[in-house]
Amino acid sequence: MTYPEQLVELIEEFQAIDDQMERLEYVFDLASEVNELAADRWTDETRIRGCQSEAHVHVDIDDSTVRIYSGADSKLVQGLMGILTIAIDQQPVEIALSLTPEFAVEMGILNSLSPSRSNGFRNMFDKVMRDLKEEE
Amino acid sequence: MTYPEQLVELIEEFQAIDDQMERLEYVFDLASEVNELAADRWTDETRIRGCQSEAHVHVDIDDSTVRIYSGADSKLVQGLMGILTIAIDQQPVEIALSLTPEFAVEMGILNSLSPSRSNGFRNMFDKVMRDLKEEE
Amino acid sequence: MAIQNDFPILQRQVNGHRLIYLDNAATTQKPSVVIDAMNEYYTKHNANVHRAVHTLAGEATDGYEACRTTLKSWFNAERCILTSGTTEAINLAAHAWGHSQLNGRAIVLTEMEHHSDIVPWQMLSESLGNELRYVPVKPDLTLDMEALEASIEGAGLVCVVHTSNVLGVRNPIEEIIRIAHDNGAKVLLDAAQGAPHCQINMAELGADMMALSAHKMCGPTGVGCLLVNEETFQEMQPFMGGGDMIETVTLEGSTYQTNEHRFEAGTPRIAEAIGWNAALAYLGQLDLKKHHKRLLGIARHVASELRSLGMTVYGRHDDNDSSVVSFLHPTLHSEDFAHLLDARGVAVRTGHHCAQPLLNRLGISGTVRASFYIYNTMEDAVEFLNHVRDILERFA
Amino acid sequence: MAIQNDFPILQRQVNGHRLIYLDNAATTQKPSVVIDAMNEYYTKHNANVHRAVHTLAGEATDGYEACRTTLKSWFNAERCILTSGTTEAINLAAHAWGHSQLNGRAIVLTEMEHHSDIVPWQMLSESLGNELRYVPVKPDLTLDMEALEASIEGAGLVCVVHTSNVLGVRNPIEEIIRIAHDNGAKVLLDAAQGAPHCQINMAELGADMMALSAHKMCGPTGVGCLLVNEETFQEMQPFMGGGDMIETVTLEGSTYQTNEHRFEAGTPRIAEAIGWNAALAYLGQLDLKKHHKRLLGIARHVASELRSLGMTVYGRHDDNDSSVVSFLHPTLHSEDFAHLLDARGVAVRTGHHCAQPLLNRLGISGTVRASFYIYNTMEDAVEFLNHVRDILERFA
Ligand SMILES: Cc1ncc(COP(=O)(O)O)c(C=O)c1O
Ligand SMILES: Cc1ncc(COP(=O)(O)O)c(C=O)c1O
Repeated sequence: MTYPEQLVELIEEFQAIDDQMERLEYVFDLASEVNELAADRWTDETRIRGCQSEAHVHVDIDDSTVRIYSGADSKLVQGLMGILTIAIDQQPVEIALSLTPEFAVEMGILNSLSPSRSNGFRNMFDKVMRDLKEEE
Repeated sequence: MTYPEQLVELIEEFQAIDDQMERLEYVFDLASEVNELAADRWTDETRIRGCQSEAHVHVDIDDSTVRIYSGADSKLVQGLMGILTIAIDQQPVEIALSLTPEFAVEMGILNSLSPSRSNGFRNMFDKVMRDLKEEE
Repeated sequence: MAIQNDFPILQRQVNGHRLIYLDNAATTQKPSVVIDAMNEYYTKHNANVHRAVHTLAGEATDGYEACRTTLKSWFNAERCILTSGTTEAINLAAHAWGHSQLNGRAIVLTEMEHHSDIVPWQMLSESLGNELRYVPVKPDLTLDMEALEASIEGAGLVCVVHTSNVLGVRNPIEEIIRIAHDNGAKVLLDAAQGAPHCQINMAELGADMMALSAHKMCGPTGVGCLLVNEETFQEMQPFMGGGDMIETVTLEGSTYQTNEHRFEAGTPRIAEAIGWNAALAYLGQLDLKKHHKRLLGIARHVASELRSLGMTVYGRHDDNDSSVVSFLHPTLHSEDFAHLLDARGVAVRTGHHCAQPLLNRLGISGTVRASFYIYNTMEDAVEFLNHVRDILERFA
Repeated sequence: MAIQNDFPILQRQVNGHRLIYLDNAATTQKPSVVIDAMNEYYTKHNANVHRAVHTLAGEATDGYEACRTTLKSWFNAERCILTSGTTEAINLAAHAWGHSQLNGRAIVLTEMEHHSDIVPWQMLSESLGNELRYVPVKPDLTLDMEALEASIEGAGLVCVVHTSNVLGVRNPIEEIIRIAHDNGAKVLLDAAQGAPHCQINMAELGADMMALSAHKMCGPTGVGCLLVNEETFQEMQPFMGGGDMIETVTLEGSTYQTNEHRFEAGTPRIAEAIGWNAALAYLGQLDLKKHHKRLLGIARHVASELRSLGMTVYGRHDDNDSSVVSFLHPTLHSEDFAHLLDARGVAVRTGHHCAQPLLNRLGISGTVRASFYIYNTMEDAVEFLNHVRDILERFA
């Protein structure tokens, strides 16, 4: 599939890193990329189920583009949210909805996307897509 | 331990056979050695539990010597009874009571005397000893 | 045909003879790929599953869950709960589904059932009072379908063995399911013997629950499953409690997982699931239909030869039956037969095969059972028959 | 010390680093002798057990039963029922003993219990109404023994974890058993963590029931046991029904075996029991006391270093405690810690460790847990600590 340009760049950056530790550390750095969903706006509705850590996401559609706000008490999870933010925040809804979670595998940040190993990424991705469809 | 003479002979005969099939067939032949306990005397009390087949035994003490009457619908089981008959029938009670079931291993007719593999032999032996002690 | 080379145990000598393993209805042998898969797990990936962060735990989880995925697609099933075997699967069905859903309604069983598909229901009936109705087996060794129709009214569940472990008879489960569903009853299939011999399509059949064991289809001991359709799954209540099946635990009470883990309390059978998955992959690359036909041919030959030797054979060996041959000699005790065969390297099973009600109906207390599987050959059958003739000559 | 060479998985690289496996409280690794024993079974002896006539079946039965014999003598226990693990063992205790024997009497649990020793009793209480009383954990991470004494009256059973899987704390079970017995209550020990670390003498302790898992003591997955004393054994009613646990089945009802098989329905975990027996033989030739002392030394060193790095460590590491180190960083999330350690080849566990009530009491939702076993060395600990320092430098 064809990805939004800034996601393609990010995938390439990740592919240039060949050490798992550094790749992971780069994900950590991307935690700062989220649009913060302040902890006082964390509710049952924003909660991403199936994460070991508390992780929350809220999506809006603003003039046919996606806005995604999120936060987590795990920096890694928040870093994954940062990646998702780069991928779809401020993108047209149709582009966001056409995305599948495989890009995270291409990045090499997830060895596989099986539910048990994707560390909440898959749950987060699915929730965002679900919420988006509801907002639409 | 020291065995009654006729048992020693039997053990030697078995040890001279080196083929499992022939050994087994010799046990079959010994089925005729039992003092028959006619099927109409088979009761819950004579029944040897834990055998796959119906197997019955009754012991008497006659003038301080053991008498053992038995029968089974399996020829193999009855052959084992025949061996026990040769070992203790018409022997003094103390000699019979001093016997342990290991002689069957020495004969090579049982690979081991574990409860699951001794095909009722152990149950039969234990019942005979128990009944003997009660009779005593 | 080099399939025998895949099974290391077939190299073995027993009592100085080549092993002829004809006890496949009790358990099957394992190909190297299954043994290797478990070795690989223990030497490279062993870890506890779920909530896993570290690499080994992720790999173990993937391996475990892959078995579930394969089973679902192999049997076209909506839900797959891994258990320790058929017996535990049926007990799970009785506790998790039966206790909450049967509401006093009758349970229809058949006289052909394995004890594992009788005793759990007798226990349920003892504590909840449900009536148990047994469909008789007719002299032609098939289920009395009229009796089934007569006993279905008001029943909540029909439990039937897909293929009998004593007779090899494959029951008319399509018709049984139709009758049950028409009358508002669900159907549990005991597929312990059916699953190894044919590829059962659960959704197509419309069965509600199906139980089976890995060890009867080239997989390891200690694992099996209960397959259930979504509707039934949603009706099930937790059975055993503990780790992995819960979502939260407080002193006041607990909430449970909503997927299959809800019924898999404690550290699961990880290596076993991985071994089973390898067994399914192994069977998947064989032509099971062709093997079934071949083995049935062997069974028919054996049955007819045994009959000509004066044996009573309990089985009909129709096209969909399994290759099980149960027989009895008029005078030589079945156990003696088995011992004499064992002395010649032949493994057969004797006794009631955990199907006493069926044997009672047949008026016998046990049979000798020779059962064939993919690695058995006509040569095995011929040698077996030669040994039988030899034994009869000497002892009958 | 060549013990590491016995464990093939320790040769493995994870993410380009030497595997440092510190997730032993979740499951332990297997020495070659255990893997080989199961291979040997599958390549030479595989058959179904019990009522066995043929040679393989006899060998399989001997192998399976040998595990029971070893367990009985290892733990000085009167009865040993093989299950699929600790969790199933405790569920068995709840169903087979609790349902028929508790008669509405209260059950005393502790806040330190694993979910597997809580949920089965909550389920029992839900269906029978028995009161559950929880003994609190004090700030010093020990059980509140005064609260235990206060809650014992009228209780029928005390369930207590021998050694906590989160804290490593070994509970004063001698005293607990005395208090329970003085008040007419039986005691079930959850020895899942205790059994791997010390040789528990059940008869000497006077425990009534004891549950454990093979996989936590170098044995395979899928097997464990419930040990019970004779008196308790005689009080137990059958739990799961099916093959092997019955004596006779008729349409009217069934009679059951009187020995341990009564509680082992279906084809048992044969290869698993054989593997476990090999694991016990392996552990038996080690000096477990010496290892315990050595590992505790490592745990103390790790705990003290972690504390000096600003971590909160949940554990006291007394002489009889196990070598488990649970810790938390004030800001770096436990899961992040585990991922960063995994990237460096170190396997640790995070989360609630199936002990949510304990974590609630501690006011936290999870810890990072490093747990050591016989093949771990001080070198492992030092490397682990170096990685921790490195991670803290970069991310905290
Ligand atoms: C203290 C304790 N009890 C029970 C269990 C459950 O053991 P299993 O998952 O093997 O059934 C565990 C293992 O996680 C444990 O540590
Ligand atoms: C028809 C049938 N049902 C149930 C079982 C029980 O299977 P398991 O012993 O693997 O639980 C068997 C196997 O003996 C069987 O043949």
